[in-house]
Amino acid sequence: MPSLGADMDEGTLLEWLVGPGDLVHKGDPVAVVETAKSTIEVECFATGTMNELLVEPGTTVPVGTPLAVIGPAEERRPVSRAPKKGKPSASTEPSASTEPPSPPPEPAPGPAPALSAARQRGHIEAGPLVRHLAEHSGVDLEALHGTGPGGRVTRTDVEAAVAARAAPRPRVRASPFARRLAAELGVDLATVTGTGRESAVRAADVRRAAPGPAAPTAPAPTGAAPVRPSPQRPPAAARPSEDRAAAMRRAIAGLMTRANRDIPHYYLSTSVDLAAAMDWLHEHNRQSPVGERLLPAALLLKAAALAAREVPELNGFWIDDHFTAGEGIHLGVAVSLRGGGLVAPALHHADTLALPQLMNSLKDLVARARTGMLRGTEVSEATITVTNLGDQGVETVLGVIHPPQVALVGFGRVVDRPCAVDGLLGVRPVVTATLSADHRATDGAVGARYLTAVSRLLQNPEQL
Amino acid sequence: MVRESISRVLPGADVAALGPDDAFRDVLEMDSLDFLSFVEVLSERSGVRIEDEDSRRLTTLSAAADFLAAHTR
Amino acid sequence: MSAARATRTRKDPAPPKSGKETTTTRRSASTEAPARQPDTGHRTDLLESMLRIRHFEERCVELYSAAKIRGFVHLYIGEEAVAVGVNEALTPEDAVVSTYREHGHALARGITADAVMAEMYGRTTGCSGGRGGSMHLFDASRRFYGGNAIVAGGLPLAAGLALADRMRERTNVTCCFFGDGAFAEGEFHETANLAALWKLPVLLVCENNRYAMGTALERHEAQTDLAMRAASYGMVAWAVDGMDVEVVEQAARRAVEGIRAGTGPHFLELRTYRFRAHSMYDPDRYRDRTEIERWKSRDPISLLTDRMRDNGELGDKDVATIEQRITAEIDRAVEAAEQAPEEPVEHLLHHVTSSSAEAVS
Amino acid sequence: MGVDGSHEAKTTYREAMREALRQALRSDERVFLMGEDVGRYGGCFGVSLGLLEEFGPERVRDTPLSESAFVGAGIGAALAGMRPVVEIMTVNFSLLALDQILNNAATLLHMSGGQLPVPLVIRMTTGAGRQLAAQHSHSLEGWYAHIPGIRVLAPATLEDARHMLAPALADPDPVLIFEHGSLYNVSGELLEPTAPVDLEHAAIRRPGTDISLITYGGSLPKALAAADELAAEGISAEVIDLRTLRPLDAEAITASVARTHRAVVIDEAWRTGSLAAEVSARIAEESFYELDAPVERVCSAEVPMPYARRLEEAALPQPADIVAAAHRAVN
Repeated sequence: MPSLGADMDEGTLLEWLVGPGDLVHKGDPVAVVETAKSTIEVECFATGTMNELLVEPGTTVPVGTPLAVIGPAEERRPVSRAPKKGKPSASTEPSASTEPPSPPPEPAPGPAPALSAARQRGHIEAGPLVRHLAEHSGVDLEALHGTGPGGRVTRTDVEAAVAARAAPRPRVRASPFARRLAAELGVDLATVTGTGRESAVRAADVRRAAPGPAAPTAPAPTGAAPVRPSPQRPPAAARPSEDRAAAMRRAIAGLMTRANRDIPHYYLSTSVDLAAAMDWLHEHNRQSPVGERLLPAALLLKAAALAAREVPELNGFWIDDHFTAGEGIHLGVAVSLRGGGLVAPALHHADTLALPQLMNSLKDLVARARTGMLRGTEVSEATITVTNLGDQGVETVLGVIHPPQVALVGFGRVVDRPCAVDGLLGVRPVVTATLSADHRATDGAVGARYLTAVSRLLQNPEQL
Repeated sequence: MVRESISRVLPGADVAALGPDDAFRDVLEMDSLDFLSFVEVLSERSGVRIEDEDSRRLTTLSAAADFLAAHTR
Repeated sequence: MSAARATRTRKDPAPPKSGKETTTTRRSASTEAPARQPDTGHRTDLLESMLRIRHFEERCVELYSAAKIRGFVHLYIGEEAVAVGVNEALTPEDAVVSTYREHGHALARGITADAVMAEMYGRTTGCSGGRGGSMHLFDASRRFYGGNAIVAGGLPLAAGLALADRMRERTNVTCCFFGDGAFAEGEFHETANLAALWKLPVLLVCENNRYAMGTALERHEAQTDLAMRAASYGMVAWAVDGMDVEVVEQAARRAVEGIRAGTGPHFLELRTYRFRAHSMYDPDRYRDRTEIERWKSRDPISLLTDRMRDNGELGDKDVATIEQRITAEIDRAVEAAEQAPEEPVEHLLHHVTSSSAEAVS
Repeated sequence: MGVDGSHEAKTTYREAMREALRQALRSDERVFLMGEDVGRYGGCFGVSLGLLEEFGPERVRDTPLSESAFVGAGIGAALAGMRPVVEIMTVNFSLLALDQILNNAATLLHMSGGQLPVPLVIRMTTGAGRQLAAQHSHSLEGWYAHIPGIRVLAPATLEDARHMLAPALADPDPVLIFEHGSLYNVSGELLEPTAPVDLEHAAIRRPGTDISLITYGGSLPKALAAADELAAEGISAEVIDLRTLRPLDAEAITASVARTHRAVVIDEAWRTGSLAAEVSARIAEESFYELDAPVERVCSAEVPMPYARRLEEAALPQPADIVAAAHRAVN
């Protein structure tokens, strides 16, 4: 079927102007075709003998369907008429092909072609619209009983499946911004009274519902720590008031939201064999006065600090689209506060402290953090943070970086694990060390170097 | 003595409410640093040197009392 | 009526009745024999140029039927003498503005069959980079300002090109092709007035093929003497036999001379006929078969071939040689177009503004 | 606002535009001005008064009333190396040249595969407010902003009237400049620009924190008046002047909505399918999670512009309508 116009996709063969065996010349009209617009005589582009007419008059076929086979002029092949029921051929041969076509198409028996085509696509029979609908509404087509012809899944089937599912709880009417803000501030929208049009919850309503004064949505100035527990609070009243806890919660929310929004994190993890470190630690503790005992945390912190010296790309800040290396290694130590909340004060020059010194500093720092006695430099000068959730029983910490720092090191619980050691199975104390790093500042290879360094340093505890 | 040691380490903790068989480390959410301090205080007050390995046995008030009783002779 | 008119056109292709002549409607150029001495070489060139268009168009029919090329394709078969004859009067510095039936204009202008065929295929090597297609052929280097597919839409453009040449004191001529259908559009009359008012160096070439798509001239124009109407704007206007390439060339040369001499716009009504449908295929219900056959008997290619044969300037072998050469040229063009790269979809938004366009060599 | 010829230091929008034309004609011999009554008459709105005397009839060219022909001629001249400035009396008349603007100016570069840029500037008056009724008053710049391939400008201040033409002429592609009729008489002190005037960015004409009033052209003074009124109530409105209607400075819109979380779009065109609709859609697409209230639109009533003064005023966006829309968004 020739293309007879820009908008023609198919045509109906009305009449053959030539018969099988007739001699035709290039340019001769050979057939009459009806298109949506008009009736047109089709000319042929080859000279030869009309061997075979493939399409019966009255049949509508797509553009590109061969209509007839023209053979060389001298050859007079036996000819056959088109099959009674014409069927579109998938061939893209131009009309009046000069070569014999693939075997003449069989008449299509059985169901209508459209249905049989649908059947071929997969064992679930459903149209694209229905498939799309099912996918969109999370309905498993395979689980549906199709009520359409031939077991076809219909739109109604999918919609019924959707309706059958438990109705979700009513959606709160809230502005998009209020919804976002509620998520950031940890406010349950369902508990907020809306004052907008038709009682819609708006940003101001969410802020009112959030405890304490409105949290700033703008991030804290770069370089400044987010949290500074009030130093005036006496140690005896260490349990912070609800207000303070809420304020701290909001501040953390703001900071962490900013961190997660602005910092493209990447995460690395490795298991570190602590056998040598723990042996050394027990030996040390056995020989030391009780007040000078060390915790595994001290070794981990020291290793983290020394590794940061080796991989300075992770020790510093990302400010104004570039990395600034920290001056000295000041480990931010994540300290969870009683009554909730978190601070990460700095252990200054952690890489230079001997282990007993480091242990004392750690004790001191944690005690002051928990009693609100931190010094200004401690809250603002950490260059890399370490969080140790081993006490809480977890094995792996995938932390959020404390902006503008570029890395956060996590340690989990020291656990005894079966390990292959020198070809034998042994039980060893193992800790999972993780690194969350800012992909703007470094790439995975740098992070890998860091974790490898931590692991190596912990194998030689006496050198820490 | 055990209660007092805990109070020294965790000034705000409600030690009176602790039962003799409560796992106080968990109830009071003591971390390793807190526990180390507790061991330190207890050791100092009781005059008993508590080794690392032994400290793991100090999980409840009664267990701690038993331990001290066994070692103060 | 149409048959009678066509007959008159055939016998004496252009003479407006003397009563209708105005002072600026000069006598038809076709009433004299061509003034140039027979020049076999030149005539052979004209013949080859027309044959190239004819064969190119016939190949387009074939490729279109095979769905190799699509869209609207308007064939020039039957009108070859107009493009070829008028182009003879133009220099490379002159500008050409054309219509959507412009394959012939483009080829006559010297745009290669390769570049035009690749454009039909929508390939990057097409003369419009595949962005234009059949109706929008362009070649800035040949000052071919293209295929304008809005009837009469190219006329104002031509006036502007001519205005710029005048303001910059260049002696170029801008030649604008358009059909008889353009006479019903305001843009023709606005431009005719403006060009005459400002005495712009424009050659207005009306290809009067007697049909605005399917509507015959007498069914769309109250006054069918187009040259006379153009003359009413105060410009020189001639009706010319558009089937005789030598007559067309001579008329165009004279008009261009006049324009370069500073006498303002000239108008040529070239009476011609398309042998095929308006766009690729149409049912042609609006034309009488006998009318088509009568015009075909004045096929511009046969007209020139017969004349040359009669003069002994051309043998059968010569024609065959030319046709072989052209067929090979078009074969190569088709093959090249088939092989030519398609523009990647990532370039879709190129050439929307100059900043989105890649530099064009 | 208002005519004030008495004060010497003051310049009108009309004079600023004329000065821009004068500078363009002086600095580039390829530039010429063409249009209906731009020469002897001095321009329908007096913009080109005196230019014929200074530059002569070749470069300040009166045309017949043939919008399609002279706009098309502008395109042709641009193709042949000139830098034409074509003036169309009003946007309603530009419809007579729409074929040339859309089918030629905007598309030639693309149709020719990048061969034929059209460095043409078309200026026209737009907008209502002068009781000119239904064939001289409409705001159809939004239609033109629909078309890829052209740049659409709406200078709303003296500075933009004075300084947008030069970069428009330097643009290799067609630029349409819409001058709101009610602005011609606006006068004030014309400040020299501190930075090069660009054709890419919207301008914050008044910073604010509570709501964004996004507008352009003749509606800018109304939006500023509304912002004054809102300020008196303690509502801080930011006024964004789009300046360039195509391509839209979407970033400026997004940034403003991120600050204020509320937006009112003011557009003198009809609401349906308007530029205001486009701006609103952009906000919905790009700033959805910033919105604390539905976007409000203040547009002209959907009626051909009536002659009667009361009706015309009622049909057009007024500062009170903008204030009311802002209240709906804020309260």
